[in-house]
Amino acid sequence: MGVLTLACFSSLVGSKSLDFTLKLAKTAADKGHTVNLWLSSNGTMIGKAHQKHLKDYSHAEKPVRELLEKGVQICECEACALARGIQKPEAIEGVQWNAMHWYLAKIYSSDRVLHVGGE
Amino acid sequence: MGVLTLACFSSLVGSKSLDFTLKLAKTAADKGHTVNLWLSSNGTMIGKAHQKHLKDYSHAEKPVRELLEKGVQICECEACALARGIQKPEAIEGVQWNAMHWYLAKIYSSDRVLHVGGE
Amino acid sequence: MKLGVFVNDYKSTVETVERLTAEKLGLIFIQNGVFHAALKENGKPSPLLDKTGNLYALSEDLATRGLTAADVDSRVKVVTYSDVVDLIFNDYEKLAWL
Amino acid sequence: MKLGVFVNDYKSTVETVERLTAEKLGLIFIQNGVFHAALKENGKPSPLLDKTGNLYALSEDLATRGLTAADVDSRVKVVTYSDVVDLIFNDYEKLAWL
Amino acid sequence: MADIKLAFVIQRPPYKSETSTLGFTHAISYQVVEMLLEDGQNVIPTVCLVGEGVLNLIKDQKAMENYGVTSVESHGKNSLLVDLDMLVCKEDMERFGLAEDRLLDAEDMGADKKLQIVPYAEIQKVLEDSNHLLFF
Amino acid sequence: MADIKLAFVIQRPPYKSETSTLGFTHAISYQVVEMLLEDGQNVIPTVCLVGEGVLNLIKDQKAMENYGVTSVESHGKNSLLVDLDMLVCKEDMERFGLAEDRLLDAEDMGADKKLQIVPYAEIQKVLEDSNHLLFF
Repeated sequence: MGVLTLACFSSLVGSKSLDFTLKLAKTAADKGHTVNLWLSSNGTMIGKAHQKHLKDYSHAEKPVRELLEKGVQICECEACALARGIQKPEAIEGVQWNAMHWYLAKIYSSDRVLHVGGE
Repeated sequence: MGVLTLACFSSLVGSKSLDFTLKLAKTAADKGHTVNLWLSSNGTMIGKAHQKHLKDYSHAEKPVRELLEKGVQICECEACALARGIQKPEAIEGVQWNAMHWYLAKIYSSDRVLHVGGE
Repeated sequence: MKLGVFVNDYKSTVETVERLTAEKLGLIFIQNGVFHAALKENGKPSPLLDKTGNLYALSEDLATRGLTAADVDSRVKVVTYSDVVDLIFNDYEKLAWL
Repeated sequence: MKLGVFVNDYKSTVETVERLTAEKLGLIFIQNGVFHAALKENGKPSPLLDKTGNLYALSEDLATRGLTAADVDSRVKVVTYSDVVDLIFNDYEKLAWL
Repeated sequence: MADIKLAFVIQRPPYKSETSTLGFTHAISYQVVEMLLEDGQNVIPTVCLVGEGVLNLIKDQKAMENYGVTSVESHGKNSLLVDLDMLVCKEDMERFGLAEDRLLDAEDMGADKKLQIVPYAEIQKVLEDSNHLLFF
Repeated sequence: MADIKLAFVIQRPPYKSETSTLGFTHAISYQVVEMLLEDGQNVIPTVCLVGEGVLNLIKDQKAMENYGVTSVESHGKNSLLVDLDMLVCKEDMERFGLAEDRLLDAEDMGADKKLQIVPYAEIQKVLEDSNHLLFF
């Protein structure tokens, strides 16, 4: 079993990169691997609670809560979130807020890193 | 003097398309033209109040309030906003919420339309 | 038709623009589209500059990228936001953002 | 190095991929990257398929776009999310997302 | 002038961003725009698919099954169902090697309209006949 | 292994998305990562600029004046100031007709480091020597 650190810089809605990242994280965790997930740029939109689930749009709140239950560590870039008007009390409980060095520190002890860039 | 309807589907942060659209709207309004602005997709992030102004990121709250004062009508796509977890009470006062037909109706009585697409 | 096209990107826009025709066509280079006006890739100016005689580049977007009027191909007119509003209302009836 | 490249787009990725070399190179086509595995533009398969013998396409992303295994070039192996996790840990040491 | 013609030009591939979906949904909204207009005022959209945009029309998309979101195909079918004219660029179909039977139709939903596969020159004509252009 | 080497490959143009800025800021954060690591554990990033990514380095960017945001140039200069190795692809400079004197330096800020303009083959070597790759 290994350690996989994922990052995602793509927005939740529209782009499927974040959906891909969440599915890959779930599959790896289900197989017994340790998974970390760093969210930056428009990816920080994922951490906001109370996203209305409309059929036309991807919806991350449920998968994010599932990943947290599986022990996946999820952290979002504080500055990126604040710049988008997302405040800490609005975040999904269990999603960490920190700066970029969190990501580099997770990479340090990872076997594999998949950095999913932005739009 | 004419009527210009603008739409912007690009996100506020990172992409400069929304900055461009706001500057163009301001310049046209200052010249005496009537301006309408429709926001959809990631562009709906613009309507959220309390965006922290960090130097690394574009900031729309001030220019949006200026445009509203100049009489520019601004409306955002309700579904796009809700899917991103933005609720109506969080919106900047004066920004309208409606569905896509608002945009088509504004186009109907416009001399010029500039549709700024998404990422 | 009189068509003003806003070219906002460098690489991905060439194909669609190449196809468009209009009695009067204007290309307004903004954002990374201004690289079309200023860069000579492998020594050659962008093929878009041969498409029409009505070429404009937004000065603020040139400056934002560290480019100056001296970098701009002589066929391209450097314009301000105010000029762009006038182009929209006076010179073109239809607009496209590519 | 053993490098697994996630190709997630159709048009914009070719240039960077063409340049990369590795002792063992794998191309994993996901999202709109799966069009590389399934479309023959002007009758020709994507040039990326000549780059290496290790070619994979994610079945869910093919199906999402209305493509089936029958559309996929015979050199490309159709894989699941679970297969992708195994490729990451067993076959490649470094990963790139392009 | 009572009728305003709009060209909705969809030129991006599906699922890369939500742009192509929004192209369809914005066009479809012409159906309810009369609420905001005077009697006799009409908005008439034509949807044109060019370049990678034609890839939105491949049928049997499993987006709901795999990602829990409405497929772009559904939005395309809904567009036919509300009687929108949808023009598909013939040259781009050929370039991507897509036969007509790979593309969606909305017969099963009772739509009368069908996709119209036409040379690019006809799409150019739509652009010229339209009052405004919206590139998605 | 005490040192982990990371290649930050910036390949997108400036201001299209925030991607290139975030490439620099993520690399710069190596400076404070020791807070979260044990003694003797180090993260060593190298920033590589390839393709349209080299356009991020053109000097005299007026982003703050025109749009009120920190320029990508500033982030590039900060990267030199914190002693990051920054490799710029020579072939891409030539392709875009950019002479070396058009690119930023951080001498005015007292940086010892300079941009290193190198053939692509040297960037390929960095990719091979790194433990992980991050493409921005």
